Amino acid sequence: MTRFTPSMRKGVKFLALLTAMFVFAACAGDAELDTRSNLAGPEAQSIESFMRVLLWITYIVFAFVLAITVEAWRRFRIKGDDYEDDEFPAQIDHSKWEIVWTIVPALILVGVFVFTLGLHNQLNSSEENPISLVVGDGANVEWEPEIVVVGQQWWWEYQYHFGDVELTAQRIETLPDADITTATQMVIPVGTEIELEITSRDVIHSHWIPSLNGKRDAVPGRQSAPWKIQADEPGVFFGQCTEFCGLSHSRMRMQVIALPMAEFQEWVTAQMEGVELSPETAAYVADLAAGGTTAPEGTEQRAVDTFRTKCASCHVLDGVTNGIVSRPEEQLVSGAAPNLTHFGTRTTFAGGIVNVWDPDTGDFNRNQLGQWLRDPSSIKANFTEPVSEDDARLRGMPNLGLTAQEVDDLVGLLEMTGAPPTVDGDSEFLISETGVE
Amino acid sequence: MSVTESPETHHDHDAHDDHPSDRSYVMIAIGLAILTAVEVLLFVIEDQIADTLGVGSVKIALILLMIVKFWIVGAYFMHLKFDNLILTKLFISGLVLAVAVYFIMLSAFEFNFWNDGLLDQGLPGGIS
Amino acid sequence: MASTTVPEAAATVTHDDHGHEEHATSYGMSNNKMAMWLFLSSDCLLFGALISTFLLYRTNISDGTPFAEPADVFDIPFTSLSSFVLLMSSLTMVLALSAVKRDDARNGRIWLLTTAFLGMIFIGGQVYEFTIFSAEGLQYSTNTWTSAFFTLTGFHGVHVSVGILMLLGTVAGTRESGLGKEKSETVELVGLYWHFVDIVWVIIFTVIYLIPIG
Amino acid sequence: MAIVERPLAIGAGDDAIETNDRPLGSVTRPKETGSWKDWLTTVDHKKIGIMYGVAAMFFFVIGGAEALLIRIQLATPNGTLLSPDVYNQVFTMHGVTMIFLVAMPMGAAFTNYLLPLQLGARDVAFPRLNALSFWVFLFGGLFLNSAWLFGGGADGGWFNYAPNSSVTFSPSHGIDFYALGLQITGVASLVGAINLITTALNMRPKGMTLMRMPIFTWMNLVVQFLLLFAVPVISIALFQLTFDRLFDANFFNTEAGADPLLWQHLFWIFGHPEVYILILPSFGIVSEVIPVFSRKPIFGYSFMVASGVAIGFMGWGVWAHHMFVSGIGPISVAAFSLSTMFIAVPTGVKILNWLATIWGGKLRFNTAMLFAVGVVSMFTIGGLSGVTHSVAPADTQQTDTYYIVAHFHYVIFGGTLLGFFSGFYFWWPKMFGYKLNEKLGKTNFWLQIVGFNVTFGPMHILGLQGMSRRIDTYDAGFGFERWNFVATVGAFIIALGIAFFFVNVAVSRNQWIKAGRPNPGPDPWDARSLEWMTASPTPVHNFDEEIVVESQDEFWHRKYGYDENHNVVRIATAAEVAQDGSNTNVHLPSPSYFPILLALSMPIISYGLIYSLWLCIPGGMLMVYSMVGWIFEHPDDPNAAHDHHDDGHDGDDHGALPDSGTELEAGDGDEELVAVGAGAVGETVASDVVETEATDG
Ligand code: HEA
Ligand code: HEA
Ligand code: CUA
Ligand SMILES: [Cu+2]
Repeated sequence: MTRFTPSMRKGVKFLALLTAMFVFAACAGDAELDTRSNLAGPEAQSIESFMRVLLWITYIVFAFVLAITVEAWRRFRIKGDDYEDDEFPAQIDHSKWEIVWTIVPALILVGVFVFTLGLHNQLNSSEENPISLVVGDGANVEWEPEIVVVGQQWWWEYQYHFGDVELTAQRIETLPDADITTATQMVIPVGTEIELEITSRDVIHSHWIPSLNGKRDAVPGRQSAPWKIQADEPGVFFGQCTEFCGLSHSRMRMQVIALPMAEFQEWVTAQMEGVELSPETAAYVADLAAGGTTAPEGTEQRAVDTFRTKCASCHVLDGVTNGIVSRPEEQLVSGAAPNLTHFGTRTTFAGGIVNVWDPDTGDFNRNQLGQWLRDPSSIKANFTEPVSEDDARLRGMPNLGLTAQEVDDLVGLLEMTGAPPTVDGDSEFLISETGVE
Repeated sequence: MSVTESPETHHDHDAHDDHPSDRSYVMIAIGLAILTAVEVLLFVIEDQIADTLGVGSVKIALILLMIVKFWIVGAYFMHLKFDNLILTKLFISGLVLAVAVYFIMLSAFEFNFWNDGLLDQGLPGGIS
Repeated sequence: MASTTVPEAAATVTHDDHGHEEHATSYGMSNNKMAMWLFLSSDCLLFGALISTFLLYRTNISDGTPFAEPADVFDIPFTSLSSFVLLMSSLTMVLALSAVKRDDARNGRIWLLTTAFLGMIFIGGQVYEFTIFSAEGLQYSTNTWTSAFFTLTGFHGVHVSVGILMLLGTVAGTRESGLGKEKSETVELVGLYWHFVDIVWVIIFTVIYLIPIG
Repeated sequence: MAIVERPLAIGAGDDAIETNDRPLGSVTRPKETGSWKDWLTTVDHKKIGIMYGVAAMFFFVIGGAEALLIRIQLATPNGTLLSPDVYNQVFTMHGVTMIFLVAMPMGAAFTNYLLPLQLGARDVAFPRLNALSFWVFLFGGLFLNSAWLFGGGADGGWFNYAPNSSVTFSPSHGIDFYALGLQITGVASLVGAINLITTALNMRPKGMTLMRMPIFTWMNLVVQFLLLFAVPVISIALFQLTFDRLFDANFFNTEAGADPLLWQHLFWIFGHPEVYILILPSFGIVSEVIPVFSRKPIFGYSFMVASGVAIGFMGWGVWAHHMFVSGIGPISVAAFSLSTMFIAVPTGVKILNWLATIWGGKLRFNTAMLFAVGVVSMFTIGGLSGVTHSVAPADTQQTDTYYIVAHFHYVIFGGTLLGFFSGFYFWWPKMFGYKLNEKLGKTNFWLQIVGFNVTFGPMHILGLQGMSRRIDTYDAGFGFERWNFVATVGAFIIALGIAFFFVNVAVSRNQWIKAGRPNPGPDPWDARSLEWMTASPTPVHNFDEEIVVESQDEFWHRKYGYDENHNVVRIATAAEVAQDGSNTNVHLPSPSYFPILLALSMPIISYGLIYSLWLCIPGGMLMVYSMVGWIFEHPDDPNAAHDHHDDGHDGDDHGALPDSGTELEAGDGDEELVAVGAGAVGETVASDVVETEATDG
């Protein structure tokens, strides 16, 4: 035995261990983003079943290569450092073998490719499956489920257009106002194939809900080639932006909430309305919208006033910002800020990293929301500086220098904007934990 | 570059005497000038031809003329025709690679070589 | 013809005690020449990228300009003329080489200078075209079309200018040592570069200027 | 006609050569090699190769330190070592440094040193251009890294997708440094490619046909072709980026209707050939090491060559596999998926041919061999995960996760870097005159390979668990903690392993000096190719006399023959066959100051472009000065040790040779070429100025 043999042994054992590690890799997690377990969509499931085959092919090929190496080491290594002059192994005749190992891998790959094509077609085809919804004032529409997904630094916007809009032919800037606009959270009906029109307002992002399907980039100036998702069971599915998009790329998350049809209908109905304010405040808003200058009375009106003066230049809150045209494009590079009308119906905010509702208590998460309003960068990295000397636009939510009172008022106002969606009355089930800290 | 080439093979060693004379260079240049004139002419009467034969024919003609000019300059002025074949191979490999790669790239943009570029047809993003 | 007369089977690195090296290589041509061709073939990918970028953006001209399509912008007769000038400079270039190979330094110089002069006319034409364009509102940063167009033609212009410098440099650099036929390889290499720049223009002229869109 | 002072002919002047009975080794005799200036002006391909290696190692430590920062940050959830902004710079600079300033130049180091030797040539075709390549690379790399001192490195990721790379989204100068720095190193690669292709094609000695060239040389010839054609593509992309950022062009300005995918296509048209640029030198090394330590010729030489060429060729048709989810159409996706998959076939041929070489051999598992065999299995893991990416639908789940990070570290670290380490241990005696210590070497190997698997193995799992790449933190809730911690531990094991390499170099050198500098002999491993047929360390002039090659593995065939039963028998010892390096009458190319000066002008101009165009003036003047000086400097110092014509030139045998203009031996010819070569270089850098002046005005 030469002196390095023990370490060789160790190495071999180690490599065997390594192989085992890969084989059992799949068992490792039950994490929300796992691409291989807890899959709820047919696309993700087909990918996973193919992946399983692929991984087995790779295990076998690697095992083969490793086995030959180890066996060669076992059989043919020599002791000592120098050769005897007569030790000259002959070369094996090669042409025959070379043909074998050109053709065999090629055949394996042909097989792989055939299945790849099948799966590829499955992922890239779409079927017509209009569902009928009651929208607005009791009007019934046939909705071909299609959602516009817009990425921007560093949050996702989802637009639902129930009317007759040709989504694919327009840039995001020229699309008409959506019927429903949400941020960070896409709500879909269970068991229905949803077509996604994915694009971006600034840089490239990538939309990815691993439990439902693979990802698709959101490219500014482009509408993605069609992509789709489908959830076969109700639930909350996590996602993460996966194309590097700058400072807070890691904090750009999203969720898909799949609801049974009835609940989805309820959600749609609720989303089509503005926020419910007390009649006095509503009147106060109407007065302001008409150009009045009444001073606010009470917390709610004070909050409305604050929102209209401090927030409304970027954010929309239907029922509060009436009469104000928000112009985020003048202040933000991305040209968009989340629509806050139904903030309360969401499970997360700040790009999907903070819970709106405390997962333990089910209460409105006043602390972190307050913290966010006081100093957004303390929760999510932002550029706090304007773009340049001659371009004053910002990226991300600025620190507005709100007073403690204003923050409290605003938190109260946002709490009024709704309760999280429920499945069979069980909202807790839909409040999944997320977020830093 | 061919694998079989041995260093000792020097192809066209005796071909040197076939180098064109100054006179033939001038003739070649005149030919090139004529081809250029034809190109411009094609451009001028493009509309007429397009009406009868379609725009595609103008394009094909122009591209063919371009290739011919390219080839003439390369073969005669740049001596490829008379030099060692390896030079032609080296140059052609770059040329062909460039054409192939960029052709594929533009195709992936759904760039339509026979019609417009894509950007005026609405949003990019599609099937190819 | 000396430049390529290389004995068969001569090898590169003979260092016999008394020997003068064989000036011969595996392919019987000078390293310089092969290197030049390699450079040119690599340049194909350089210009290819620029041309494809232009093709990609070629209809995108209306943004920020009064033009609907490129055909409205170009002055074909003018450009044809400068293309013609550049093409003819290739002729003068081969004539220069041929003169140098005949050991006719005087004519060699004249043709080299003529070539440089024709190149300068071409560059002058390009500068003129750029001025006109920018006066008409087609600035470098106006839209994607202008960026792509100016960059492509600008790169070509830089190539031509470098060629002109090389031509003038050859003439200047041989004032003392003479432009004998032993310099023919230098002239040949400069010529290769020059012709390449010319054929790139052949492509640009057709693809960018002449081929109709639609 | 020199208008500039002729550089000192240190080490290559009459005295230096003729008073030494043993010509200089490359670095081993500092007393005799003269001063450090020698290194600044050298045009010797061996010194240049060594400098490439040292520089690459230097950048490797920087890139490795950045990797360790990444790993510390990610060791636990919500890491706070680096702010998001700094993290983005760190991983970007880690990627850029490792790819462009470590893996590529390390390949260049081996190629520079070995390619002429393996051919039996005296130097590369254009020694001064060779020096230029190195200095341009070095200054480019330093320039790129100097961004840290000027407000932070690039922060767009190594592939730096538009439009995130525009001024709006990355207002610091980091990306300007990225664009100009890579432009500069690109010049180095392009010049090097032209030089080395010419060398390999045109400078082969008698009998060295293409199909007798060693596989290492072959693979690097392919690499140089890949560089030749890939560099211009990224050059244009970088120019477009630079013009966008500095001069308001609109190539990637989506508001003006630009298509961001243009950058992706151009980047990956370069980028994929690039990954084969990274791996093929290592494949070449493995193909040299394995036969020597198996005591068998390589299995299927011609198939190995052909598969290398095939990989290089196919590498051009697969780039869009990096864009499967970018929204290119489904037909493109399917086509690129297909082409990508089939690259596994020629690569598999290589792997299996290596295994077949080992099989039935007499295997000596010393460190070089261990690393080489390590490549075979570790690269296979990476290659196989590559095949799972090539299945486009599956890739939609994998892309931009740690599964990809695992893939490319397996191929790059497990393929490229392990290969380089194999090469270090193998060629060290040839380069420096002493062997590296085997015991330390084996420790080095095992730490490295264990650490490597502990680091990157878990990343497969993390990726499939859904961990995105390029994230500066992750939450505790996602289940990423355990494997991230393991990976971090692994990274430190790698660092320890690499530290052992440095220790090994120091220790072995000391032992060797203490032992009175015994010479390992020309052929310490009983090797096969021509570089072993001359003294160790390689004499300045490489070979005493021209080698006439009669077969593949020429050196081996001079040592061994066959008896009547077709058994191998030794017919000569290495010492008998090898040249002792004692020839003092060899013509050497003369050193020159101009390569380093010309190279120096490039970062100056680049700083000028970023900070103040005024700085471009001295930069440009330096460039012009050194180009002019270069052209008028006689490539051969007349004082250098060589006889020209005057003693015993037997012209008759050789036919009428022209006096000049066709002097083709090394060191002779780059005069005219540089008029163009340097012109092209100048063009690349200067044209941004000229360009915008022409167009802006
Ligand atoms: C040294 C560099 C190197 C090498 C050699 C390779 C080799 C390969 N790579 Fe890799 N790759 C990278 C470096 C490299 N790659 C890098 C740096 C990235 C990421 C860039 C970034 O995003 O930052 C990347 C990313 C990358 C992607 C994009 C992933 C994504 O972003 O979504 C893909 C997709 O197809 C891919 C595929 C392949 C394939 C198929 C090979 C093949 O060449 C592998 C072939 C080898 C084998 C298959 C093993 C041996 C074969 C056998 C033993 C025969 C039997 C085999 C079978 C029958 C299967 N690579
Ligand atoms: C040649 C290529 C190469 C090499 C060798 C490496 C080596 C390593 N890489 Fe790297 N890596 C890339 C190329 C490479 N990488 C690329 C291209 C990216 C993508 C970037 C992007 O997304 O844009 C990347 C990204 C990348 C990431 C993902 C970052 C992210 O997406 O957020 C990680 C994470 O762990 C990582 C880790 C490592 C580690 C631990 C090593 C280790 O192997 C390093 C080991 C080396 C050392 C440790 C140095 C040894 C030094 C000493 C022993 C001296 C001691 C000195 C000090 C400690 C100061 N790399
Ligand atoms: Cu958005 Cu990453
Ligand atoms: Cu690739």
